[in-house]
Amino acid sequence: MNIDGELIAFFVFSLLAIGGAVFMINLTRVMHMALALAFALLSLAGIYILLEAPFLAVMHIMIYTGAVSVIMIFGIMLTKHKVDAHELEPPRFGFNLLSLLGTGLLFAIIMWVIYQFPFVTTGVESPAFKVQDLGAELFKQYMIPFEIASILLLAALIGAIVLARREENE
Amino acid sequence: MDWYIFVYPVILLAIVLVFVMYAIYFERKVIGWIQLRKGPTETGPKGLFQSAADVFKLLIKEDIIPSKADRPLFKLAPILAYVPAFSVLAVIPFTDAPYLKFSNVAVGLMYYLALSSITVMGVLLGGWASNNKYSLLGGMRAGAQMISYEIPLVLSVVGVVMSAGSLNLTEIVETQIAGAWNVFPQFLGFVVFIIAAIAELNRTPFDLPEAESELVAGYHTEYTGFRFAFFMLAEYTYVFAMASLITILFFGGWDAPFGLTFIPPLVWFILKFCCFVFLLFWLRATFPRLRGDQLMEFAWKGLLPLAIINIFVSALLKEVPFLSQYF
Amino acid sequence: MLGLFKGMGITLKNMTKPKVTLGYPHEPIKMPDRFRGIQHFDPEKCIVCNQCARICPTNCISLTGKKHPDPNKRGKIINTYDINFEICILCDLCTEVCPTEAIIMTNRYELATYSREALLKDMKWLHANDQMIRQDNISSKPKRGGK
Amino acid sequence: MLRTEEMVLNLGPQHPSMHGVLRLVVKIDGEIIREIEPVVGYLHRGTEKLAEDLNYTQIIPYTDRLDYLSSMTNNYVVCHATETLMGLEIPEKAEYLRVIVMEMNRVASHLLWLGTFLLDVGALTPFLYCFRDREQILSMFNELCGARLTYNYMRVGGVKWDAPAGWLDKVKNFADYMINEIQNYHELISGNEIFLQRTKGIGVITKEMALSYSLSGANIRCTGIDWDLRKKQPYSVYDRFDFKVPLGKTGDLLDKYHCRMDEMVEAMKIVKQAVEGFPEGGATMGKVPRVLRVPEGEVYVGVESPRGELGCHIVSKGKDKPWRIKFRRPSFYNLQVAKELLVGQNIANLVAILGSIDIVLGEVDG
Repeated sequence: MNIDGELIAFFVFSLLAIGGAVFMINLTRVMHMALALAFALLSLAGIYILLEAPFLAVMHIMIYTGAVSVIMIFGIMLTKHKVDAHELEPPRFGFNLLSLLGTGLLFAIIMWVIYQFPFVTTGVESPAFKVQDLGAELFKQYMIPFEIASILLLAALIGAIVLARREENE
Repeated sequence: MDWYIFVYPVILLAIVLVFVMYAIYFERKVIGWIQLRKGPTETGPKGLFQSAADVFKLLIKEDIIPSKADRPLFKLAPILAYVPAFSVLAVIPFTDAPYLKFSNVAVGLMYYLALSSITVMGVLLGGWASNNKYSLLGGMRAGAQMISYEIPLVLSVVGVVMSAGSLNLTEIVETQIAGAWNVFPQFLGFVVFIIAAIAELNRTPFDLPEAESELVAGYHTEYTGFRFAFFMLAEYTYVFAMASLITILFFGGWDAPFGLTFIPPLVWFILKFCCFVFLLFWLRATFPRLRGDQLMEFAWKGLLPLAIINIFVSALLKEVPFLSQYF
Repeated sequence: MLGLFKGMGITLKNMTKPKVTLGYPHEPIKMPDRFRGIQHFDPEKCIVCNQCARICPTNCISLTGKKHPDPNKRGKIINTYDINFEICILCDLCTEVCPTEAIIMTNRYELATYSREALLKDMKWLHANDQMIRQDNISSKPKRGGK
Repeated sequence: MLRTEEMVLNLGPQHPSMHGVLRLVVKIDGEIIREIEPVVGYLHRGTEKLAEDLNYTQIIPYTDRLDYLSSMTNNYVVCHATETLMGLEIPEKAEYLRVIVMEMNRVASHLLWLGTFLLDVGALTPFLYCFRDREQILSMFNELCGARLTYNYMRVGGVKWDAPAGWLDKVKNFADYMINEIQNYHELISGNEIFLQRTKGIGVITKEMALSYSLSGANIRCTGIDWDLRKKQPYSVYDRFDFKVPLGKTGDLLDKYHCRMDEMVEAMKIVKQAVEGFPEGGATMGKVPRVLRVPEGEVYVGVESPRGELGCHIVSKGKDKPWRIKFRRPSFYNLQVAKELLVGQNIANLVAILGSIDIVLGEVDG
């Protein structure tokens, strides 16, 4: 295994992603948590770039870092945040054990699936990425799933508005 | 890996800093002239060093962090606002010469739009971390505004992307050199884009986040010294980037019109670029500010449908056989 | 939309119009003759009638007189005469009531100092302040009962 | 709708758009105002109390500082009240000079209002244009009475100075220039769609509101109620001039804007007429005793200041000082309506509405 720029970049990004996730769980202020999450998502975009999927990376930044995190932060800003109002309860032993078991199990399943999946490991020439190809695939071959997904999103959007309206009227 | 890929960004940073200084100088001068004043005259000949002196003052000022502020976020926010502002410049081709292009990314346009959306986070966090009510309101306005205007902004360039068949900015310019400048076939898209761009830049008449008559200074009310300078720098770097982007997307980049090719392409680029920057100053000197709800209404009920119509018309133009020959 | 462009036309037109800025610290502003600036005081003319001190709405004038050194002459001469420019509002009433024009307005308007004490001007200072004295002084007096 | 936390925001006394030192304690939900409490008094100087220890001439410079944007009207109201109580006759020349300076002061005051109002809605440039024109008025006043803001020009029984040579021609030229210039303002501002959006239908004052809050000036005229003291209770020589009282219809910000713009034109017309009919000879001071002893009694006079009905009530016990003096300060009365107008609006509207009422804190706080 030779160390090149790509490997270093991969380690940096994965460290940032994992670090972001860990901080997200361990920080006490909601705003800091949201920011840590945003960092984790941003680092994921970096990993996509390493995988030669720049379009995916850019869309990931746009949607997750740019929109989702911002909206989360936006929501937090509107609420009052009390930091030291109530100390965290001392963790109970049973809960800890249970969550450890749960996460361990999840980890095991994911690893198993990954090892079972027949990844192509030998060199297959992947054609240079082109946005045109992506567009063609989406709008020619996968037209119907794409449209169905759009309708689903639209329905969710309208549903959210309806729910918000109803609450306003009450 | 050549040595110059490390040197050129530094040179670009220097260029951007000089641009920011003189953009502020010319903004003050232009608005001064419009308002029958002279603008800065004192520091240096014709006041040319005024902005340099201002920046120097900001750098040596005491760094004040409010005691009730969220210190780490307060410090992080200006950086978070500035880093994307500078990173977006990486994909912008200033001419076709190879030494003035940093990265010829296939998805250059999306890269620009995606990274610029991170700045909102810096603004929001800065507003929240200051623990000041005006900052909070300014930050919220900035967040709401920048998210809403990003949608028409992105949708309005879809027409351009469709006509060029590429997201690469260099290719977009090249198709314009071959055909017509996008501002003519894509006029509707251009109008939507320029309005949304001004809103993204938080400039008059969309300068609600820092409306001084309402919110004192908006999200950077509590910032002083070099942190404040960073916010200002981010703002003007975006002016630089957005002016470049408009030149590239709609005015053919470095393309020389009327066959005036003896003028170097870079000069053409700068000329077109300056027109947009001047337009910004001119608008600032003329218009009152919109109100928050009107701003939102305008984005969602005005610009968004227009942008969608533009996409539809562009698709029609491209696909209908007898129309596409003019396109 | 038309209104927006009309406004832009107006601002563009104004860009080339002559500027109205004054070069103030470099070129002092010329005030008209009637300008009410810092007073000039002439001890020779003062008859210590106290009218200025009495009319002053802010009581910023304080003066003392002494007996005339020449025992043959009657009346008093001025001993001290102070104006406190912290509270003086330059309302011109003192010069209006002065029967001998011992106190007159000048065109000087720069009163900024580094300390409050420096704003307490005494007779010597006021006497030395003899530049740009108002010319239109005598005719300006309100003519009681018409011309 | 998301339930958000209500937030108490102290707008002022130091805030860029507070036109002085007014403090508003507002409770906001998002940006919508739920409650509002104006706090006044930061500029209280006790003019009325101070005046009890001053003789009538000495009061005049104090009134300069009440409504410092239209000192001439303030000068006039206290002189007019004293003169009415004493039954003095004022020379015609002095009356004409008074009318000219008061109307010019009205224009100066409205210009400043226009500039700051547009600053409040976010336009920077009209402010400078307004100040360019206001500057001309101020320098003319400077030539006339030696001060640019605190004129101390009028005296009981007349005015202090006659017009200097050539001054009246300048005034006339200015009036012509200004009537023309207002067209430019209309072109720059009145048609601007953003400005219309910001003002149309915002901050509507109804007729009932205007009457019950005892509003005056443009704030009552914008609702369509024809109330101008220059017409209804003519004082000085106003009955000799031909001028209109501009009225609004709906009482929103746009109507107030148009009322004030038209008022400027009318004021300039009055100035032109006054310059044309200016008496050649005659004194500027009437017959006035050396010491002003005002006979025992009470008097109330009201004049139309740029902000509304400026009243002065003097109670005299026959001394050279008033026993009690009371000013009806129009800004103070007009400010009362703010509370009702502002609840339910957002912050941007708050700034615009407050700007449109045209208050001067020197006058509100007395």
